[in-house]
Amino acid sequence: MDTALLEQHFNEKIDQDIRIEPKDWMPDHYRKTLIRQISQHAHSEIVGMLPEANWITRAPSLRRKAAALAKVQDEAGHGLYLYSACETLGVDRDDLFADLHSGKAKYSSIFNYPTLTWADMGAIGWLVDGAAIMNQVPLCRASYGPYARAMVRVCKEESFHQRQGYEIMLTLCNGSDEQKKMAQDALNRWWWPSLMMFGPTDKDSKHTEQSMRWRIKRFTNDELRQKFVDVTVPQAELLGLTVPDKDLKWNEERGHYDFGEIDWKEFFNVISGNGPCNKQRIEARKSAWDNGAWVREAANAHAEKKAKRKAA
Amino acid sequence: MDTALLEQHFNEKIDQDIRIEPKDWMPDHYRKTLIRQISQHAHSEIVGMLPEANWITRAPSLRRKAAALAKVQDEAGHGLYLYSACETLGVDRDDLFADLHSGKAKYSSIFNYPTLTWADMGAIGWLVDGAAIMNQVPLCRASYGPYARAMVRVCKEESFHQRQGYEIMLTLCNGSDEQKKMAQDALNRWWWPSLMMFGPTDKDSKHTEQSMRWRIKRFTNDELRQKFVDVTVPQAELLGLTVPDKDLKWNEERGHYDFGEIDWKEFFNVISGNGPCNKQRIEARKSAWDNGAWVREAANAHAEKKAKRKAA
Amino acid sequence: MQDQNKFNYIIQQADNCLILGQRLAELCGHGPVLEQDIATTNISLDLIGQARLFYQYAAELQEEGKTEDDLAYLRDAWDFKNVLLVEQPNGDFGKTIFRQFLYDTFSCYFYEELMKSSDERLASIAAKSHKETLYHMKWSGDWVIRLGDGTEESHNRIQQSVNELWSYKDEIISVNAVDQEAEKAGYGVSLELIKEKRNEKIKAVLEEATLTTPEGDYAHKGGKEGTHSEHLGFILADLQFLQRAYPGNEW
Amino acid sequence: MQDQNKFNYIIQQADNCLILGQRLAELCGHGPVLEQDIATTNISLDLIGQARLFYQYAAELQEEGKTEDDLAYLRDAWDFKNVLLVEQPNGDFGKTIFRQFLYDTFSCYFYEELMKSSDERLASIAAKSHKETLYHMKWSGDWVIRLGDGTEESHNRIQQSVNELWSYKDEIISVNAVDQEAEKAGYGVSLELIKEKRNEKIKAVLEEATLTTPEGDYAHKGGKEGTHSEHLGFILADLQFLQRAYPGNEW
Repeated sequence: MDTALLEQHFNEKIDQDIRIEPKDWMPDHYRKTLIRQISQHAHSEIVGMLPEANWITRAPSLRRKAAALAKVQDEAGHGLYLYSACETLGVDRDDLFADLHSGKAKYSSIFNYPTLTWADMGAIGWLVDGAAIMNQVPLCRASYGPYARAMVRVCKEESFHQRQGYEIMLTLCNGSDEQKKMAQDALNRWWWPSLMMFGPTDKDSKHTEQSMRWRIKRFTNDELRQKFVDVTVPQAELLGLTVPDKDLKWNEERGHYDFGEIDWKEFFNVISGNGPCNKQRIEARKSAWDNGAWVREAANAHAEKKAKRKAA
Repeated sequence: MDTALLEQHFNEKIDQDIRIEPKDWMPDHYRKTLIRQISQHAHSEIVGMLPEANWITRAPSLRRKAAALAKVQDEAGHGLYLYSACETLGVDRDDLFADLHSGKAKYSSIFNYPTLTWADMGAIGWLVDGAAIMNQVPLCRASYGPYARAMVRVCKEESFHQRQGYEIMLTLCNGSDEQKKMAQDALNRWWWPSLMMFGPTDKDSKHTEQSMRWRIKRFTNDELRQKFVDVTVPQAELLGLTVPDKDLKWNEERGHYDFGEIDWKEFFNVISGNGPCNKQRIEARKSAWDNGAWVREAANAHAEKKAKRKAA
Repeated sequence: MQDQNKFNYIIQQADNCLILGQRLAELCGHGPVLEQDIATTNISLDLIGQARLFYQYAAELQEEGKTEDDLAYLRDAWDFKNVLLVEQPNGDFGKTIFRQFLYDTFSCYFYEELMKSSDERLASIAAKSHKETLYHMKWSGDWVIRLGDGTEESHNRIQQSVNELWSYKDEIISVNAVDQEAEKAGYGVSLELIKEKRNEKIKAVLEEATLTTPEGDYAHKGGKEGTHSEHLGFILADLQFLQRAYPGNEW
Repeated sequence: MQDQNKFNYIIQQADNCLILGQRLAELCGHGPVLEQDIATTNISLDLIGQARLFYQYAAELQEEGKTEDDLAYLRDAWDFKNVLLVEQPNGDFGKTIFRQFLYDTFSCYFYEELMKSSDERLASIAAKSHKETLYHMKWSGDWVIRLGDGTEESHNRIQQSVNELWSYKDEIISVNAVDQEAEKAGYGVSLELIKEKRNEKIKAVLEEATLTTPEGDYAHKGGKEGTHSEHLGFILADLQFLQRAYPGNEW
């Protein structure tokens, strides 16, 4: 078959919502876009472990400590599924790491903000995982099979994390004045970065159209952002917290909340490396990797020795 | 002059309490013994910084934090005077460090015990510096000039530290139940190691006789130990603390306190490397030294460049 | 208090679990391989889980209306009865592994015996924990072998850790008054029995790992009596900070 | 409270002194050369001394019967107004030196101006502190030069630290509402003026040190408004632990 025919067949499958599988023919650009998207997501899981790991040793109760450990472990697991999904597209996990460490590959910019109080563990679960779920649930129907299946597992756990985060916020909001202050302070710091998680506005989003065509993206950035605001504002009200946006108000006519302008200068600043923790996060990943080199080498050497002995 | 005459002259000076100075002739064994004794003392100052430095970041008031910093700084200063005194005997400071790091040179074994609560900062000042002063005051009249002069400076500061330590204990003993418990716990842990600071009993002390002859030691270990007990027990009573020795009691006849048998097995165990912190202390010193290599090299290289530029 | 010795006995092991779990938690997100990051986090989680079961039971025995968190967060360093081994710093991956292996070769056989405790609650906690610990010991033992019989560098590194940690090996099987009374009363185990099985296991793994058994059998002690290393104070400063800074809150 | 803005103004600098003093205190006993161990300990001591003078004055202004220790030990992270620069980890000796140099080139000129404050108490604290800071700046500047113009390794290492810390350079001379009102009221200084002198000094020293001035002038901010890096929480966990664990005692 020539490429045109293959491409036609591929497009038909996409249109009929038939999953593309690793052995199927796919356009090179589709493959590359998927690798970028899935690895970026995998990197986000891995880098995203760090801001939360920062509070595990200081978790204020054993129950919360255990939950935090389990959550970070889940994130590492998500990283694993997603790297595996990515590897079905013919790339190697180590090469993906190299791109992360060199700064070539991106990860969700939200993890470049610091976790400053215990309430941030609540806010991240509630807002950051909440936003992630908005982004990810539609991807359970992504056109690429391994990706869609990974997302099903991820989303199930994420929504558990989201409820857990909300429950941390709820406990704080029912607590002492200092605890309430912590909760409000965390909302103040995480609200806008969470809105930024959906990416640039539709008019500035360069990949959206093609990705939607390929069904590896199902809604536009602005649609998802609006949905997030609509869902989250009533949750904040329930907590008795104030969303830090003076322009926020319900628009009866639209049936949606109107909200203020995002500080896109900050967004692009953080993406381009000037966030509060960009260097710290990459440095942490790199030094884990570099300090682990001798361990990986040892494991390989031992496996070889063992295989040789078996063969002899 | 032949050696016999030189030695006779040297001995006369010793007997007349005339100081030996660096340029004077001295027996080789005298020189070596002094190098061992002074460098051991210098090492003790330097290693002795570590257990106290351990509590500076956690000092419970700013006044105490400042005092602790000043004290540790003084100890470093004592190290400097003593290494300098040692260098007048024709050895190099770096070689002395090498002996410390290799385990060839000793330091006061008391610093192989950990500082576990804030009260240890009091107990070390009160007991450890107290014992050190007992040892050191007579050395202000040591026969070797640079050593005697260094000891004068050292002793002045040590007695300030000793009072400061006692005052920490006093504050704790006038404080809450937990603070009193801290103070008693610290006395329990530091009492016996402090008695061990005076070294083995006279009958097991191999250097004493010669050193007393040379007037680089003025009292025997057991004499000093008795003096320490006699001075310290009433201080403990004043604090309302119990000395952890069931055999301790005033002996009217001797005019001294009788006290229990020291656990010499523990003493020799700690000296031979099995104290709670031996490895940790030497490791800390070694890694400071090794991590500082590039800094020392840079300073030398810069000094050379500067000298060359000046010459050009 | 129903039974002070039983309380003390439980606290010893609870503290071992908590402090080692806390040490491993420091590594979260910093592992040499993603799979091993997951493994250490998972072991940390198991240990915190075990600590909770023990503290909950201890709090009940105490009959002062206290909770697991009161025991973990509001005791002072000298109240902690964990062995010195578990408070040693993580060091490199080899040191983390060998510390874990020394602990696992205790806890695995300890729980195996404790499952037969005359105290049903202890027996049931032990049964649950034993399953987890079997997996931990397999994991840490395999890694001792992998690193020992891996590259020259890994061999030297883990040999270094073996040498460093050797003097912290035996406190955990040394018998104190609490252990004695517990064994006599039937709810505690024979540490002598555990010692034998453990030494055999350690020997076998070191051998397979081509590692040299250090000479000298000096054992650091103190932790089981509440006299710790300088590390514990810093561990507790982080662990307890929030509860100390904002006392009496729900979290 | 007599003057909330003056209180805030003093706290900003007090917190800078305390947190940097605390960071340097971590190095005690671990310096690369005995003389430099003494130097960092001495600077730490000076900084803690300055912090005390500022906190004492702030506590008086506050009129709540609080002490210097209440301000240092019982405020939460978000109450601290130190710049992010001073809470950065010590790193290697080169990083410690360059962090110190960036701070000294602020504090020296800051105190020089503050000596002219309309508030006599501030002017007198500044006069005392200025003398100390002159020595600090000489010391850190000399070491920047020594390391920069030393060996290839030292040059590369400190250049790395210069690059890392560059984005933490300017928060300390950025003007916030508190600074503005303080300057207007006459007891505060003009940060613009300080900025100029400081930049000149930094430029001269980097030049003599044969170091490259990094490009880009992005400045991390937040500390002066109480939004810190992840480091501060850990610093305070140690710093405040005893006061938090045993509240209300004399020490």
